[in-house]
Amino acid sequence: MRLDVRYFAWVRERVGAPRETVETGAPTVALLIDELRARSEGHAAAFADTTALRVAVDQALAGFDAPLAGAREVAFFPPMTGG
Amino acid sequence: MRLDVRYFAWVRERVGAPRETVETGAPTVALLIDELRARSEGHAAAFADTTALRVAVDQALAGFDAPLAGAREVAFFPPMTGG
Amino acid sequence: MAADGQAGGTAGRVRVQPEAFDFAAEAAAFAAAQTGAGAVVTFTGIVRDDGGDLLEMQIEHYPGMTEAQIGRIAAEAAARWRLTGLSVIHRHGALGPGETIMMVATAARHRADAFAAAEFLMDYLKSRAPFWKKERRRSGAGWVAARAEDEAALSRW
Amino acid sequence: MAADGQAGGTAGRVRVQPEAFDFAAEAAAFAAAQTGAGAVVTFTGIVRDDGGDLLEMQIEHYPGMTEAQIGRIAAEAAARWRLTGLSVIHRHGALGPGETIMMVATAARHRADAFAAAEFLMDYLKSRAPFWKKERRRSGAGWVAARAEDEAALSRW
Repeated sequence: MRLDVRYFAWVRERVGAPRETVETGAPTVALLIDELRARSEGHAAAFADTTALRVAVDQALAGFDAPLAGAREVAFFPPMTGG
Repeated sequence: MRLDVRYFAWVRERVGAPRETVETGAPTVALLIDELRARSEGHAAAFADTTALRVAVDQALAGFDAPLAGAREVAFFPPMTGG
Repeated sequence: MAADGQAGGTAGRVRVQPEAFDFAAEAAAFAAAQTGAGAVVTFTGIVRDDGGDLLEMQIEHYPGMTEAQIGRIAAEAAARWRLTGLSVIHRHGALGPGETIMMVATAARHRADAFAAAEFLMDYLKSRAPFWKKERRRSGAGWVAARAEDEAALSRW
Repeated sequence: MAADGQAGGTAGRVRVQPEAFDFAAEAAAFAAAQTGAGAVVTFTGIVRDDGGDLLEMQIEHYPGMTEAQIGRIAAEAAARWRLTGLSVIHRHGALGPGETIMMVATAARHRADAFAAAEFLMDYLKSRAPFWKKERRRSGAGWVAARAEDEAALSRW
């Protein structure tokens, strides 16, 4: 499965890129994170504390246990500060 | 004691005047009302149901038991509908 | 502007007037006058036309007491919440459908204070400021009755 | 106006854009577009200058998801309260102290609906719309942390 993975705010800064395409068989967001962590020191730093992270699957907020079957885009970011 | 008595909204319409000056010795608002009621049929209609009325003494909201000693102006009106 | 009554100071600006006012211009001037505000809330009351039934709304008030009473309400709001400013404008006289009756504006560092103060001001202006509305409708004329829920709203403060 | 995203319909108008906007003009246009409204509430968020310490605020967002997510929040507000209309405008990009970040406007027959919907929209925009703020200050740069009370505010709805 080919996934478009996007990063925002300090997650983007730690990873060092706003997006990347990954080839993965991870069935859930949590297992995708385990794969991403191994990509670089920056990724490891970005995913060091997942309680500080929020996730969107195909542009809708999702949990870490969300399935990835059929998904095209997954995004990771800190808690939002709109308004 | 000379009091300026003022009426607003439907109280004014029933009394038939926006204000009048009365000479009274009434020690409280409630006893002033008893005197005003006797002035005319219009007054009697205006004061028929005092639960529908609100009172201000010297331009501050007051209760029916408020003392009138030293007061210069008493006003009667229905519940307010501002905003 | 020949305002009937105007009051400034720490509790904010209060105006009671028969003239129409430009809500947008007032809101912009209010926001521009704030220092340190992160949040501005405005409330505007408009004469509902009720599908063409309403012809005119006449707002009677108690000159002198109106300004004093709104001033007390504004001072209470300024004491309860951390505001950088507040403003109240309320018209009296004859208004047509769609016309702006009044507005309240509040500003604060944080939105919770600005929202709470605006709602407090509106609840008290509704039931504790000496205004009375008479409606002239195609179906007849009559004084607007106070609503039980408006009186009940005061109990939350 | 070269808005990035725009959406209309019964849930209201949503705009996400880098351009500055005139809060007062938007509020006036919103109010003028209402039918049957007796109450209009606006909320405006402003970049606080914090005594000159703040130099610039950069607002990052998630194009596409931002519009979709605000649309969901607006639809929820439209379903929960009796509104005649609602509007959300939110900027992204670089903003200076005193600039308007965003505004929400709601209109309803009665003030309680307009106030509740505006507060609901603000609470959800704060914590559920994909925006992130980075501040550049004299004392250094950093991402604005989400506040625990903003997350807690959601539980009241």
